[in-house]
Amino acid sequence: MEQMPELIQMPGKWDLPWVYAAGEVGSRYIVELRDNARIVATKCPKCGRVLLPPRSFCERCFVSLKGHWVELEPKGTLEAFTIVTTVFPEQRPPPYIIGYFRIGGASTNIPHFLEGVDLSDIERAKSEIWVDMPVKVIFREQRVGSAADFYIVPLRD
Amino acid sequence: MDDKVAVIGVSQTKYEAAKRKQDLYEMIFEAASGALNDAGIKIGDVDSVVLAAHDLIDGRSITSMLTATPAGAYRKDEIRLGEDGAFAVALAWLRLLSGEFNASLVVSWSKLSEGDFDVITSLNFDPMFYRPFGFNYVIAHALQAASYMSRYGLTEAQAARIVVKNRAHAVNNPLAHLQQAVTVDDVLRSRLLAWPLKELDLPPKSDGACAIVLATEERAKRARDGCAWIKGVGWANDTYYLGDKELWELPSLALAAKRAYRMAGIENPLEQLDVAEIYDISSFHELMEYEALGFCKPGESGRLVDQGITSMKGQLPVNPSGGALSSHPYTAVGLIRVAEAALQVMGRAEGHQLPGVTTALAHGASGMCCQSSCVVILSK
Amino acid sequence: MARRVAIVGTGQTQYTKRRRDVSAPELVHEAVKRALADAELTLNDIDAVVFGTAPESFEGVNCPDKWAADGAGGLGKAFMRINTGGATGGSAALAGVHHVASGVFDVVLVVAMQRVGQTPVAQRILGLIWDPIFASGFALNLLTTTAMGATASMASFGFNEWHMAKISVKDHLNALNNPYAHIRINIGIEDVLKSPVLCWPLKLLDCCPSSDGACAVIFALEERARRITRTPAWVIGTGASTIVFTPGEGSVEEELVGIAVRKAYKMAGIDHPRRQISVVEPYAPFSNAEIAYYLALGFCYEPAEATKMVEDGFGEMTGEIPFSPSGGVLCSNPIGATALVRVAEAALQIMGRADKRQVPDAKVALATGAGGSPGPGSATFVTAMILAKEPG
Amino acid sequence: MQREMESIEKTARWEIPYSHDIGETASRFFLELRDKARIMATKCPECRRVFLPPRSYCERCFISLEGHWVELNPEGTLEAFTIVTDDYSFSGMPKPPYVLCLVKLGHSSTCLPHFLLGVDLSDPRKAAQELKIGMPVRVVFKEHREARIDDFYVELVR
Repeated sequence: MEQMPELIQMPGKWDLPWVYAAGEVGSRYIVELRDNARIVATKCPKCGRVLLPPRSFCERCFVSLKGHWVELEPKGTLEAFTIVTTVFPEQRPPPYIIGYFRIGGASTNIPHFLEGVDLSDIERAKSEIWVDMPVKVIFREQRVGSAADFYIVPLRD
Repeated sequence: MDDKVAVIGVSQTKYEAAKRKQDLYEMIFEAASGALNDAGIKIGDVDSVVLAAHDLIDGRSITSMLTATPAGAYRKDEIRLGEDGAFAVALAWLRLLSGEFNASLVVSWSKLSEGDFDVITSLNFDPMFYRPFGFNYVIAHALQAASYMSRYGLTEAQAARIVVKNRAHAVNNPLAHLQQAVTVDDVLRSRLLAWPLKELDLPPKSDGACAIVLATEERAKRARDGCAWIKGVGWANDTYYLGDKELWELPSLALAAKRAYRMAGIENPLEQLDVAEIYDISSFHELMEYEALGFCKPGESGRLVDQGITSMKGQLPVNPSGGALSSHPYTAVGLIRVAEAALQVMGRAEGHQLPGVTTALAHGASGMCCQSSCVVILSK
Repeated sequence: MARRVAIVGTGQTQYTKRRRDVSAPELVHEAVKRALADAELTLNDIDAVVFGTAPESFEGVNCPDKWAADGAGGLGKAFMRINTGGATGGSAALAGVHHVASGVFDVVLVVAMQRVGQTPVAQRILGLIWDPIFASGFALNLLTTTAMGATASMASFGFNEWHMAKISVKDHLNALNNPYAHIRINIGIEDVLKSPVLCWPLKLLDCCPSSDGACAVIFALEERARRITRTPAWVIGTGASTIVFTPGEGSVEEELVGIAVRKAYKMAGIDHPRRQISVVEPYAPFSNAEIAYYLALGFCYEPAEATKMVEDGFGEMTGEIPFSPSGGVLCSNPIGATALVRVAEAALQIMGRADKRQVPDAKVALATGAGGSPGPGSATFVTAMILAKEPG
Repeated sequence: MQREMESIEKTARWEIPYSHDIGETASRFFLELRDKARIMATKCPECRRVFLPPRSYCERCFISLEGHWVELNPEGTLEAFTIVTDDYSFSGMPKPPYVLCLVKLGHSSTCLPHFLLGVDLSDPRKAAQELKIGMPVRVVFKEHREARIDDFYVELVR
């Protein structure tokens, strides 16, 4: 038993099912989006911040936000972005743009893809998108009750 | 450790099978903000937050990324343990003793309705030697229960009496998940899962959260509704492989208790404790825990339960809240035990309050088969 | 702090892509044995063990701390597991300090471990850390999120890809002096700029690797520390903070790192960090991070100044305050252990035992940790620890 | 929004493949098992305990056990058991009921988990009464071995 002829790898697999509850606040956001093509957020009565996606509490003031709803205008600005040029498993083929967007004057940003930008020439695309660029929300025709029931494109005059 | 740190506020959500109207975050916020209210302090008064949560139980790969802020962590010095909630009490206590902090939120939760508990706990076992045999929470604890039974000639009916006792206690706890009393026959006739464990020998799967506020001496003495002083804390870890253990013993608990007792000056726990809230991993485990906690000699737990010594009217009532056999938001169980023990000491346990409680014990456990245990002694 | 605490020993494993020759408990054991040997202690001298490891989904075993506890020397000891994502090692170190400062334990072993090579889909696992309802499906992972943070800070700091490359070159050069470093290659600015673009502006050489590795650090109470070693690294300041922001939400780096670090500065009596700190081991897994640190740590007051400091070589070994003499996170990243490696490396600098990567006459060292990641409702954790030659 | 809001849920599934590095010591155990049908353990030279599964270190004496191999006699005793009667639908598991046990093989100081074959399980409760701790068991090696812990099975010696 002197040499080590081979090192073994033991195969394993996780297969975990989950059922996440959106709760009352999250459910209302999704239902408004799906049924009424509206983006709603919660607003803290104390600090005045508008939270999108809506949360049931304000983490800063530590008060409940239940019932403190506001509707947001479906347009905003691009606040941060990247152009993905590498393949990530189970994601769409590159290139594509992911950004964080500030919608309708909310105090927080939401993640989404930025559609409607020609990515055939990445260098040119870089010069056509910028932090603070105005964007608008387009609601999909077929809405299924998901955070991706709308998409975001540059707002061009 | 006399009168240095105390529990000054406690809050629990209702425990139930599936909270659909609350997402995980709102459930946590309810407990954390409730504990602040209970302590009569504001979030600004808190300078430490200690959480206990498991990624796989929460179905979030680094759960505290999403669960820390509903627990009050925004801009706070916060830390998260991957342990049972009682360990979070231990760490918060150390932090307060270090002189760096004055008041700490301690929060723990589980929403077992969102995942598959049996599959999740099967992943606790090492992939080479144990996982191929399909061990999980139920099966591992069944193996341990069987081993204990055979060692001491205990009967399934004696274990069933633990279930009867704890479920009867839960009738008086409005927050309990299972609030119906059961009989020995109900337990014995419930579905056999892995011999000797039947469905009613095991805890339910619950959603719920618990939070407490711990504070240093100066702040605790000003507490509105009294407080429960931490007199002793001990925790210990045992070996991992089930095959390395004398399965009928719980060495981590015996060690943890020894350390906590020494600190609290407890020599005869049966005499000196007024109440114990312990993690009844299964009915058999509550019996094993009596022995590890020194309530009786090894193998004598059956007598304790037969004589009703640990029921509400007995010498040392155990789990007046109904224990984990009535409410089981897994990760939070140990913190709930501390919260319930504190309520007993403060005289605020309402329907399940015991008369004249001066000293209470709480116990939490992490890992499979009580690999790690934490014991907290609270006093007036 | 009620009692003085010092680091008296450290142990690290060689960081590498994949350690096939050891199981997880064995990897932990390796680091622990080295730390004990380093401090000339035995397991009997250890009163408690704090264990750190980040997402279990990397290891493929739930609660791997329980599996590895025996190897960590946790049998019969007070043992607890900390998990704050990438900050885990830093949080575990702080827990270790609190164990000792509380007066409950005299000598405490902190060990952190991560293996990332057990699954081929580590990046997908890192895509599971955000909210499963509101932030899933948008290809969020640590690369895309960091890249978005980078575009936002490029806009506010005024740095460009060249500045990021300069940091990367510096770290890679430093790693050549560190026998434990995972990536040990000699590269120039052009190499970084020409490396494959992953998520613009991040290129391959702007990014940390994923490493297998473990690190152990022993903390002791003053009286014990003085008997164990002649060169203890005194813990003079500690801090941690949890904050929430989404990428693009203004100059958050300062707030993010600032709260934890300012608390540590205050405890350590540091009011002129640029004059008082000798060396920094920052948690900087991507090349853009160090630039933001210059501002957040109080080494300058304007974002644009930070960019200028990169040009001046501020953080280089020969610069004003060396950053990452070990090669940093860019060259070794055993995720849950990474922030503890920062503490261990800072301790080595103070103990004067950092060999070829030693900063001459290092008196005060700062180590930081960071975990979590920005996103909707998503927290980021930061830890800070200041070590010094004098107990303060 | 007065009416009862519908409760939205989102389902997800984590399917994550792993290839666990088990290290030199465990690899040695599995190779001996596969290639030579031998059960090897490590022995601590200080406390003399014999470890199965083999460890590369003794967690009590905290010393390396490298090179301290011993071969175990493939016979032993039943030390603990449960009879699983619920179906947990783990992949690759037998249909319940089945006996899961801890056995002490050869002169090992520790036990190994395994399925126990050769037990009449037509009435699980009766079977539980008939099984006794300390009963002799033996290892039966499979013909085709793949360096897995179920390259052998364990059965009661009648």
